[in-house]
Amino acid sequence: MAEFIDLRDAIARHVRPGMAVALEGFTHLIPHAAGHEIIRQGIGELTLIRMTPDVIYDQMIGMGLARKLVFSYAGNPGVGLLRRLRDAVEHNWPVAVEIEEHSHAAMANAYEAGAAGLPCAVFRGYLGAELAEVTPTIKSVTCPFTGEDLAAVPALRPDATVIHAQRADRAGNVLIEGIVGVQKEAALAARAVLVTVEEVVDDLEAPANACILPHWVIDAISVVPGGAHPSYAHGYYDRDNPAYTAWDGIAADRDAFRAWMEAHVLNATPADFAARVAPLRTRP
Amino acid sequence: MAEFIDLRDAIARHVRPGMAVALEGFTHLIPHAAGHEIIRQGIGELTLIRMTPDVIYDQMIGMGLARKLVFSYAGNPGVGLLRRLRDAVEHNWPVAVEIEEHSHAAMANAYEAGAAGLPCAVFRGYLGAELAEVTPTIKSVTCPFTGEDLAAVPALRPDATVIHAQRADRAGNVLIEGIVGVQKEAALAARAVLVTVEEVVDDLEAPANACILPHWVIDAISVVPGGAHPSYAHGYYDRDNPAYTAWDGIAADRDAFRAWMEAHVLNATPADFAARVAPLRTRP
Amino acid sequence: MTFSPDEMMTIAAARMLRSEDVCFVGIGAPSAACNLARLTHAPDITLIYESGTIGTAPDVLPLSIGDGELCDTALTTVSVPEMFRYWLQGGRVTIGFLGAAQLDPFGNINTTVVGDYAAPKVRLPGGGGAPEIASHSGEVYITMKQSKRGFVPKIDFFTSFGHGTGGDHRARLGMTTKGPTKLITDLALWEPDPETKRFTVTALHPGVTREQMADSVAWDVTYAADVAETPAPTPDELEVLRALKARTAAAHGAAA
Amino acid sequence: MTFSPDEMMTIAAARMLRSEDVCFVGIGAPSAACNLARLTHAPDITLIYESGTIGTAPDVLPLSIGDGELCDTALTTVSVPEMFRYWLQGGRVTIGFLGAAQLDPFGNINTTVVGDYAAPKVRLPGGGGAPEIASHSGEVYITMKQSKRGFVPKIDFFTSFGHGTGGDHRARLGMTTKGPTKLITDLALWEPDPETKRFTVTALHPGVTREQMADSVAWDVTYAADVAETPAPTPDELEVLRALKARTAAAHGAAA
Repeated sequence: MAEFIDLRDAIARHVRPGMAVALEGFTHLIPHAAGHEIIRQGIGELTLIRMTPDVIYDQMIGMGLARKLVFSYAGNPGVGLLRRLRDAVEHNWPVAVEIEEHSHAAMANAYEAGAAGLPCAVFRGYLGAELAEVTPTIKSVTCPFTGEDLAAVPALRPDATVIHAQRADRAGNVLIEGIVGVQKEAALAARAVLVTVEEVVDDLEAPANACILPHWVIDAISVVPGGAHPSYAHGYYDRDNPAYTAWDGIAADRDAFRAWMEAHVLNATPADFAARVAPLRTRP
Repeated sequence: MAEFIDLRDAIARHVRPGMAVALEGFTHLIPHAAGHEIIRQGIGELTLIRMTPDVIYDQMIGMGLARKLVFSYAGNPGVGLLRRLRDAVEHNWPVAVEIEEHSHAAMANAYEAGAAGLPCAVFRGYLGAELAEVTPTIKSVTCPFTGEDLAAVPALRPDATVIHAQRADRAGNVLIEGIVGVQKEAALAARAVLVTVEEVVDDLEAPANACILPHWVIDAISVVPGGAHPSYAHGYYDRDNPAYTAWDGIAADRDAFRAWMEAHVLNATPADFAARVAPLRTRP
Repeated sequence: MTFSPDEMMTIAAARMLRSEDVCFVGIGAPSAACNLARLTHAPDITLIYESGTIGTAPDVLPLSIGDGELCDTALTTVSVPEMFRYWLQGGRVTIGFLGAAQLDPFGNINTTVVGDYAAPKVRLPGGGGAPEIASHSGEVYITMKQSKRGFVPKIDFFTSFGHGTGGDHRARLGMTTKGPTKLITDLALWEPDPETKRFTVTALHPGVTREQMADSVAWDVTYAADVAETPAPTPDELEVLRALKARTAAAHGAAA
Repeated sequence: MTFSPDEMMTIAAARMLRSEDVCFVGIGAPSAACNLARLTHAPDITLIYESGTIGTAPDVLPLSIGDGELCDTALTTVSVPEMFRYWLQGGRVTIGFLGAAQLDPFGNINTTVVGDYAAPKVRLPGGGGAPEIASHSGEVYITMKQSKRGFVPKIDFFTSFGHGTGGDHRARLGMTTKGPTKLITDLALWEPDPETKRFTVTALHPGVTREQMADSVAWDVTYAADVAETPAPTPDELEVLRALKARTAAAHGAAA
């Protein structure tokens, strides 16, 4: 049952050291505010799951919170590589990070299987792809009708999934609109579901077939306007492209990175996000 | 590429004797007009696929067009049994019908696998259910990670799928709203896709995440207002509940059935559907 | 207030449900009970129909599992594949509410055929969602009227699995869900014996005799140590149920 | 009109596309080419981005594969699992348009690591959608700038499979799709040899010499029997491309 609590309490209650955690959002609706809260609380030894570990995971990895990363594409979208992730993988700084790497198709299917309560996902994939040789969780099953070998990967079942969404109603039902990514699947696959939202409304005003998470699959909802920044919330504010570009320079240097995190994360609060998106708002 | 043609030509061009055909629609948006056109053209020896063969398949089976039926629930919704189907199965009248019976979960997964280009669907199902013993296409695969036996059924790949939808735009993109059932999957699983629509509009006025079939997955679109009657088209007209109830009496008797079919199908046209839904319209 | 056995059945079934439940609703008797619960003591219950409608709150009883009003009043409507994958198989349904054509004392259900599968005497509609509702729902409630034709020692076909031959049969097939835990009829309330899993009468509806029970069930009726009397319908329960039925009849016209 | 090699590459790549194509668009060079095609000779082309946007028509080039404008201008936006299952794996994509960090002469692509996978010299982003784009799209077009670092005889990691070691290697792995059929660079057009499947130059861009080719590719460059000259960009092509780039720069501010 969805409980409306502030972000600090939501993270403290549901995200623990050593957990497997998915912060999802496919370019759109990335839960940056929740990621920052995890960083502030120093919750470490995490297995971080995410199709596209971008700036938010670069920050968490750079702060040494990740023991393992499960992913399919690690880049700063539209900019280039992730420099903190590279430093961890190439030089074990600040700590070594174990890698479990998949393709997008595999990760999407694995979340889907998790949501569907299955132990594994079956799909046609990895044909001739070398990941199948370096990732031990890629196996195969044989179609009992055609004899075709199909790829199989274990279902993803995060201990906690954290997402950002446009809005909740007062009962705690949550609406996601636009590029919905893999958030519904990641949420339904998880043992605990935390959602940050732009606002709480009386009526979701959702079309009949909208992507909605009912309140009874959600554990905690925290209202954090701007909580996706520098990602965006469709219908609320635009993507902060300069912030993504600037990250490349910040993350290039260990000291610059630490200083930036000190100023903008460790000594900041969820309430700061609203000001960050103020100039990007598309609706008041 | 979607071609706008009249229903007679659409059926003549894409539905041939001996084909495996799915007319889908889950209570809502059942393509009755298209089914009637198949009956008028006397296209027989069909393998009829449908999760819920109700009145429309009772009519096609009663007219002797079906060689085989693939299904998961055969009933007149809200009324009871299907008397023409029973007569075919119990007394081979007018012809014997072979049966391949599944559960809803299996059929839904099998369409999904067809849409996804897979040879089979894998799910957790049929536990302790006797269908697994009488339906030869129910097999199993073993999860390579947990060792669990999971059910497997062949993907459904109809030669043609026929659906009814609310509207198309002028490029031939089709919108389905409300109870969307399994139509998107049934369409994407098929070799040919035929759609009847209530109307053609300049702009679909669809929300961002609407259920839309792009014009390039559709073969033929025919405009048939009221084409779902006695089923309904959400936003256009209501379900004709008395017609469903009346069907029980009509189908109870072979002669009454033939006479009704003569009057309302064989000597009727797609244009007659508009008048049938006139009193049920919820928007003009 | 007087009441019919049918009304008692619906009201007794409704009382089993709680606001916290996520209920996968079969059409007919289950649908009336679930909506009555929602309109009385369980206003926040989540009702799911296999047509994809989640959190629906119809003002009148639907005639089919896919009536337009189910969608109009739902929180959201998903595709049928999603319904069966994420919501039922995903383990999110607390109560699967089923009816039956034939029922055996272990809660196994037949809605497929009377007679032999290959050459049936009566071809029934088939299982639909029931095989997986029975295995994936947290618990299964069954509601149907008692009759010797329906309550049989041995069903003709295992459409959906209850407790099989009893005991730990479900667990031996790998099922982790509870299976049938309540059977609500027009005459009584039944629950599986904790050991054998055979249905046992735990309460008789007001005025029902053991003789009536024996005459309406084709298996040997066993009784719990303490057999209660089902509390009679309250005026409020009856009033809400009758208003619901009246609205339904008015809405569906000749069909209701 | 003068033009840069980059402009020639984008325009040459755009010319490969038709209005009938359903194109799965990689970000960067492929995205520019696909949108240029849409804005010039292929107005009805269907562009799909892996974020779930189908039939998108952005006015400016997206910075990421999930920019809001892709959704705003799309026919519809589906979930990422659906995108990979129904649309890519379902075989509905005619052209998968990819870039690469390392490319070998058989169209095999590496975007995973430079060096050893377990202890990489440079950790690249990884495959993302590419492994399945490469196997499930009807054909694969590749576009990237020539360089000795990028065009290598042997890639460090097989992120996505092109023609493997050549010949019928794809078919032997069970793939029924064509694999890489076009390679469009800043200097030339390449196509796989019909037999060996090794990339062969079929056209040089205006003014490009064979010496330049040898200096910019770390494998032995082979030429088709008839090597054409790529027609220079038309004023219209250049104008549309430059306007698109200008709109993009204005929209993305400091980021563009």
